[in-house]
Amino acid sequence: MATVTEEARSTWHDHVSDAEYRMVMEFLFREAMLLDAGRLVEWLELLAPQIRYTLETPRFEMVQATMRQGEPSVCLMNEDMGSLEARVKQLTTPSLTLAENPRSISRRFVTNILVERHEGQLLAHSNVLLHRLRVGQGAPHGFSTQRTDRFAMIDGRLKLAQRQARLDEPMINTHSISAMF
Amino acid sequence: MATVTEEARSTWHDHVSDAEYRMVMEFLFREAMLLDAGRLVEWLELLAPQIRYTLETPRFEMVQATMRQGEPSVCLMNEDMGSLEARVKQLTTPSLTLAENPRSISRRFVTNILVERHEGQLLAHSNVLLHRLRVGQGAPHGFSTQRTDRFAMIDGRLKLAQRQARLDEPMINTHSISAMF
Amino acid sequence: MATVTEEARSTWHDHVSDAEYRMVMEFLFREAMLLDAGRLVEWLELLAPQIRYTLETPRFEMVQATMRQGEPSVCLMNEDMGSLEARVKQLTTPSLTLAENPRSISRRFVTNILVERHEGQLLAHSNVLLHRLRVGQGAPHGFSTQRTDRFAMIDGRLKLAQRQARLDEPMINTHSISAMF
Amino acid sequence: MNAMFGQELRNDETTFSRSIFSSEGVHAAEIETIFNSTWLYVAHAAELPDPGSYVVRPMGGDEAIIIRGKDGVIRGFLNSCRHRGMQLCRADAGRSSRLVCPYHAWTFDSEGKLVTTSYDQHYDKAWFDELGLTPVGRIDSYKGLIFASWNDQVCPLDEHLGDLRWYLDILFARTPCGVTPLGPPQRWVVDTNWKIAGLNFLDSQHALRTHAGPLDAVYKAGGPPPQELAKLVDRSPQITFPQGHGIVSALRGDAPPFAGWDEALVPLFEQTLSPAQFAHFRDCPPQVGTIFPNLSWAEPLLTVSTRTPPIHFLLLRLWQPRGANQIEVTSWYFADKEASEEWRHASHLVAAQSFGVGGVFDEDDMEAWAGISRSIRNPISRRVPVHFNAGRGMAPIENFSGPGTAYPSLLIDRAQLGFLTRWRELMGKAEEVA
Amino acid sequence: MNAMFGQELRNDETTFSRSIFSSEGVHAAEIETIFNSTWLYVAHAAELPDPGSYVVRPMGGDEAIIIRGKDGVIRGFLNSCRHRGMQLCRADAGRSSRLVCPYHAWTFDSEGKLVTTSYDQHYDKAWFDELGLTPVGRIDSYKGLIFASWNDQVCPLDEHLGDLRWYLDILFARTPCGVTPLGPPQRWVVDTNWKIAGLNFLDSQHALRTHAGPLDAVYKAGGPPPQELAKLVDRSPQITFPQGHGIVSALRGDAPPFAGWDEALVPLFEQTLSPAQFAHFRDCPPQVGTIFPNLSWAEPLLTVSTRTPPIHFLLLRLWQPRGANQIEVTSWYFADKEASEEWRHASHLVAAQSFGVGGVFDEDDMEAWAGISRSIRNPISRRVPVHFNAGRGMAPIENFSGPGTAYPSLLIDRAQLGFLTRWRELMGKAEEVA
Amino acid sequence: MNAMFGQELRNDETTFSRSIFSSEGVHAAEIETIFNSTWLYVAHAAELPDPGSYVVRPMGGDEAIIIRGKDGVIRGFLNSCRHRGMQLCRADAGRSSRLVCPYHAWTFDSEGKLVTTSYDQHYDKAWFDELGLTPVGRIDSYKGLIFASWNDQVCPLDEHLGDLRWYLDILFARTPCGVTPLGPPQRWVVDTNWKIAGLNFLDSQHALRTHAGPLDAVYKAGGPPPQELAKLVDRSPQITFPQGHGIVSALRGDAPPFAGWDEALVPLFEQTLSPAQFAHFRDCPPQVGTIFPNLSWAEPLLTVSTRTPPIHFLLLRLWQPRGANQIEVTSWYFADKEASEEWRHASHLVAAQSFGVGGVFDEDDMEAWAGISRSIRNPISRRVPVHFNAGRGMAPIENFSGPGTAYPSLLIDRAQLGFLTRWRELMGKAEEVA
Ligand code: FES
Ligand code: FES
Ligand code: FES
Ligand SMILES: [Fe+3]
Ligand SMILES: [Fe+3]
Ligand SMILES: [Fe+3]
Repeated sequence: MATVTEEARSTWHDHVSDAEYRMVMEFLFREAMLLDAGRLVEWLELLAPQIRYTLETPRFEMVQATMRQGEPSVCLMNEDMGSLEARVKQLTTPSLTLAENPRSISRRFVTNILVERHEGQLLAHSNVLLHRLRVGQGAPHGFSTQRTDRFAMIDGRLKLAQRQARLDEPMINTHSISAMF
Repeated sequence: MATVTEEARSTWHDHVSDAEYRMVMEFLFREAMLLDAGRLVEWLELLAPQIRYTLETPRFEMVQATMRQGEPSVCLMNEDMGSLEARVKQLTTPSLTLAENPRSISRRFVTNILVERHEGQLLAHSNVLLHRLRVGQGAPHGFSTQRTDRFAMIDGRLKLAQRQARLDEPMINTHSISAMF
Repeated sequence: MATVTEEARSTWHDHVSDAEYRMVMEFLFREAMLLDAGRLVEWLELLAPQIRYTLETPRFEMVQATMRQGEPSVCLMNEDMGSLEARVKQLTTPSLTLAENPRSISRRFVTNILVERHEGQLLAHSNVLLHRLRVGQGAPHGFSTQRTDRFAMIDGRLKLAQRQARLDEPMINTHSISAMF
Repeated sequence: MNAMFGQELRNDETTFSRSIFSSEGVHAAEIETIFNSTWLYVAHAAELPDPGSYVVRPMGGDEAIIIRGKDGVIRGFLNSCRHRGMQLCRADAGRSSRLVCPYHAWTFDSEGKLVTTSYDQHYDKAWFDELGLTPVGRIDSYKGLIFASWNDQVCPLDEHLGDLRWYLDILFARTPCGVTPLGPPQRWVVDTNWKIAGLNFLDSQHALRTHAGPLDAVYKAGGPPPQELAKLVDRSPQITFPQGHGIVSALRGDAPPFAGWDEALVPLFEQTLSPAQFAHFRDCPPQVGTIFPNLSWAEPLLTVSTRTPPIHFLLLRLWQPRGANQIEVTSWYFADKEASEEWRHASHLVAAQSFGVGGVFDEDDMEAWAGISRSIRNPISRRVPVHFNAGRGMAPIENFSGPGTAYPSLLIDRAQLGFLTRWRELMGKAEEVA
Repeated sequence: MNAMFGQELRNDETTFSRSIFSSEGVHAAEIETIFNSTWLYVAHAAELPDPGSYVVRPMGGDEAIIIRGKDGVIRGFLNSCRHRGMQLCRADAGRSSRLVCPYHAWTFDSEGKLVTTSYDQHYDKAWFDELGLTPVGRIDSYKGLIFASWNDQVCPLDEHLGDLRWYLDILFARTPCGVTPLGPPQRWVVDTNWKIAGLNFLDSQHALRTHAGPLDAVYKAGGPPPQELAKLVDRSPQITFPQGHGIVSALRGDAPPFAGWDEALVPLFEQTLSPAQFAHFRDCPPQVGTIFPNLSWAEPLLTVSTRTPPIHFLLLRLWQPRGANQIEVTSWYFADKEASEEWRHASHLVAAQSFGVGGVFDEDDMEAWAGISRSIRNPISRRVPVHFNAGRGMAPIENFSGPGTAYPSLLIDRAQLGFLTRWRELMGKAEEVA
Repeated sequence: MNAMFGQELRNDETTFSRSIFSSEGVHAAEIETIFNSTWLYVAHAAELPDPGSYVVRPMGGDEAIIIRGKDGVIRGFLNSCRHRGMQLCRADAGRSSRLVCPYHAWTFDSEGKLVTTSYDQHYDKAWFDELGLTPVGRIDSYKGLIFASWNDQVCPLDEHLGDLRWYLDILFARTPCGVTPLGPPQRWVVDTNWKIAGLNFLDSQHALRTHAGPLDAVYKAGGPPPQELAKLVDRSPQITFPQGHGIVSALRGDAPPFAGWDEALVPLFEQTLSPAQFAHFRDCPPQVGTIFPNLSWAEPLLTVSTRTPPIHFLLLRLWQPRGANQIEVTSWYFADKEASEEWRHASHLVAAQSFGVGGVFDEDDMEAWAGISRSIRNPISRRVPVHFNAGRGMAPIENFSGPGTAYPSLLIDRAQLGFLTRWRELMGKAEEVA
């Protein structure tokens, strides 16, 4: 978000063509479709080998001064390709997962997609509301998240090179995440 | 979703022009506006005469093998133009409906719109979060749904010819649906 | 919504170019980003000096006749630039706000953006789901809202001249709003 | 009966306290006295086709696994591991030759026997026999309908169903192969008391008013005009049974015999049912009813679209309490196995359109039930009694064509009273013990 | 008073147990002893303009329909059908000559009489008189403010309001036509105890601190500087009444007489009020107050924008309990019927901007109330008492210009103590009965 | 012990009633008898670096502010204003020289003394000494771990920790500077009983089954093959302490000494610990454990990615009850202050990937705990006992290399039994009082 400067804002859509916007938008929607359907092996193919995937959440902190400080954050996930592959193996192998067998019912509502170019790479901001119903839970859990994604073109295809996701939930009201945002 | 093949994905936006994408997107947003406003008679005009409208929900089933099976599904609605007209008459006539008089307050959040061409017809995938507050309920119910729509051009206007909606809720946590997705 | 006539609908995207649509969409997404981040002073800069900002909510009313009447509405907020500046000052000064210190965690999911031209001005309809977690509350509150915005071009930049927001919640299930939609 | 129930129940034989429909105290007593003591419907045999097929079903406040063993026998077990109590099956249904607990992998066979603890070296072999799955008290079935009870002293199932069986044959065993469910059940939640739902399936007064819209569509599609229907309803019989069960019977009126049925089935009906049952089915079928305590059925002749002629469908409903003011509904559609694929499909369409969580009939019923539950629990409101006095003093039909005690109108409250009288009887026993 | 309440209440005359603000047991007793026994505000007469106009309003733990009959008389009924208890009116308001139950269509006229059961052939005519809607115990009004009670033995309304009426005239009946609501009320939910809200409207200590931001804006728009305001508050009178009501009066200070009013109203005030009332209104108006048990008002002189001069608005608030730790707020804005359209509009704007679910004052108050309720219910926390000891021992003003017992500062706790002392008195009576 | 607990607890020394894990009545007694009576972990000293640094932490059913005073001393106070009970600090952490109540601005210094009421003119000066913040009963620390108790008669902390301290040194004070938290804690909610969580950290049976997936990844990344691991686990010692604490010790097996550690730390370990502690740490470290009542730790050697070699990380967990069937988890990662930045980062990565709300180990554990709690509370299910009988009769290891009573396998239930025996002892005392 730091890259969304005042300057960038006024000239935003000069930098990113309609075709590029649509390419990123469709990437994110197709990605959500794969994640919702539990097609995680296919999802891995959307990632660049150097993928860095982080999830954090803020913490409530009282401010005494007149200016607001940034909220300190708590690390929830910090993944590379190796750990994501291990997660995918666990989640897609019924005998290896208790949390996801029966598989949870998931729906990702992806909104507020803003695309910009930063140091030659496409960068996208988006919000995701993940509606996740786990077996045995009386009601679904709504994970509200904000993401900043950095993309790379590899062999002519768009790949996700970095995702910084922020969960809006200092006290997470469900017993585990067991999902990707 | 079965039509979203690996091939289709890479060439997706060659098939569907920006104008077509926007036409479908605006159709879905205007449709949502009519449904939210209870303008159901006008909504019927958006449908092709051969409309087939289905709603189903999955069921949790334990998987013992290493491969996931598709989730079996439960039929909730299966409608044609005749039954939809009957529903609209009931829902829009105050003296004939108890469930919808006073009318529920509805808001459809339509997201993740992906459009493709399939056998010459436009096909759209979308997610809808229907936030529905019924009188007497302390809190709104959030219906999380995924839809696959098939369109037809009739007399130069886009019409909905088929909707397959899936509700993400094996145990539906409200006493009736009384709404269209 | 009254301006969305049958005629307007069929010719909708003749009136508003893709560039205009994208400009409005990005305005709304950037606006949401500022509001979510608590950057309210910057948000004020997006408003035209003549800004009229209203928030209302409907009330359940039984209808006996065969035709539905419009739902009567309850005024919740009715603001001009002066009162919005006062609100921003209160909300951004830690020593002056109890409701927003610690600052609530907010995420606005902006969807269903429809843009039209009305009397020469751009008009946008959109839905916003504001997911707001206040300190001390066990669960976030979801504010479901529908907005109709009128824009003005001032010095070559798009500004918000009027916002009519409608909250879908006759009995508001949280102790105060302390937010902008 | 203790003082509290006395006040609630004894005002008058047709007057009841609202608290019996809303008090958590009354409900806790019901769990012991009714749900943990009598027979509860759990599944249809066709849901368990193979050895190892199982479904997980509510039984009172608990969950049971209903499973077909390797030996083909259907058994029921508490859905809770004997080690530390883990919920053994976390899904609605499945198929497995062994039930393996996901926590420490204690493994039970399909007859409930503990096969291994995974660490048998640390357990005394003598304990194994004691640590099998906890079985239900009794399990039995009638024409494919499987019932179970937590109470091993419960009366035989045949005694519990009694003369109702004559009508159950007409519904569930009228062809050589019987009925089969059309897919897995719908499940949903209603904020109401379980008795309000069961009583509603014995209540015809509301039907003409609450369902005026859909009944008008049925009329337009070729059904009876509303005025005629009202008259027919006022002279159709309702039937009550000492076990608390009740039936809403529907005189055929001017409709041709077996209208709305797959014609090919009619000879099968005649061949399978007794002549008296066949005649009754033809002229005055058991259209709607409730099996005490919490199972209801309906088999109406309906349509939703004015362009589609009315058709029959068979619906079965379980009203599972979650406390005094909420129920979990499980709702199955059935069809005769011999019905043609097209007829079955057409029946299923109208079934889902009219009765179910998305049905145009149910949506208004359930709004009413929830409205009652919202109102009657309040401190002033619960002091006011409720009334089941329509037709008080009306005499039963003499020499009725079927078993049970029949009354000559559907617009009175006798079947509902029969249900509540049985409830009062059982809750009274609770009092003598307490 | 039973042992439990004794421990909670009897520590000291200005010290109270936290449990009286958080225990569900205490709250259940309050419903009986206070909410089902005394007068409760239900509506303003202007909300019911026509025969058949009705509103549905909370009354303790129940809902009442307040309806103007064909005869023009306003009545109150339990919102629950006499047949099976269906919630009769499911909307907030409406207009109808008959109330038809949506379940089986029992039909009541606007005087509550049962007109038809829809199936009268099956009901004894003699029952009809007994089966009308359940009326409230008493209903009465004062200057357009309608109060009702479930208790038919309640004291007369005039006695309940007592000397407070002198001030209510100043607020609600100071012009020939009186006040009228500006649209339907706002409604929202706060997780707090109803007494915390009512007491807050008698508490001025918090105002200077919690509302420092908005008060600074008022100052910038031409209001008093914060230091001056603090001094004015410390010498303005608070008034208490034996029925538990209380008033925060505000000395005008340096402001010109009737600043922030539509000038055209002032002659009407003078003509309508008594000279003493008029003088009081001019110099020391009853700015904020609470009518026991759960109604509060405010009529401050405020602005939110620094560019808009301060203006008056009149706010009325109902604090309806939903258990010990939650309230449902109903909040109306009023204006004198004779006020100009522009003044009324300007008043309404500032009203919504400052006091209401979206108001810059309320948003901080309600965060405090919720914070108290989160904290005081906990097992260690509830052992610690709360204090209402500011100004203990201070003597009342002699020869005060209005009725009631007045104390010479707003920064003390005497009006709050008066409210709690009345509460203690009533809860004590409960004990004698029990 | 009262009749209810007797029935639940006295079946057999290794058999317990399910109700002790699910009954709200039992839990209410636990709050008094355990949580308001014994020592509770509240913070690590490194979380409070400066004068005025504070954190807000749960203590039983209440919240405490743990604050470092101007004098450097760490104190604990009830998080509730002494005036009207407002929640004083509404955030998780902060730093302030004074605590100002947001409602009426009563101001307390960092030692808890009331400094001003903002309106001191209306308060008796004599009251000030009595109206400071409510302090905890006792607060003390061991090697940076701060514990507090609401009970001012609680035994000394050293007595509560007892011989466990020998192992705590190995975990939290094995280098000159000790450990420091890696950022603020994760916090989340699990629908289970607090004892189920604490017991799980003494349970190794489940680990080999529930975590088969991640353990396979560890193997592929260079860890022990599953078969070897199972054997190692079956001969590794578990340790129990009379205060209810327990340890899961892990024999190193074939791994080189101090594999998965920052090598530069090893000499510091040797220099800081006693020779016996150092040898124990090297050969059989206290890998997992629970400190009675509700604190657990783990310091495993793990990896998630098959491409990254296993590494150590140190985890500390608080299981804070919210009633009988829900807990709030607070979870910190720690590292030795002297560890290199890179090692610390690598350790943190694997820590979050494996143990935490997003961890591949925890996600399956917590599903099991929630599954138990869903099942054991039901009316039939709660009649069935749970078993802790693995290894019943097995004798302790003689001459074990560290303090405490050690048993020669991790696949038995003795440490879990030790925890529950202590629980039974304390709840028994409650009974004698009652
Ligand atoms: S709980 Fe089932 S094996 Fe331990
Ligand atoms: S409940 Fe009102 S008419 Fe039956
Ligand atoms: S409640 Fe803290 S100052 Fe009044
Ligand atoms: Fe019905
Ligand atoms: Fe205030
Ligand atoms: Fe584990």
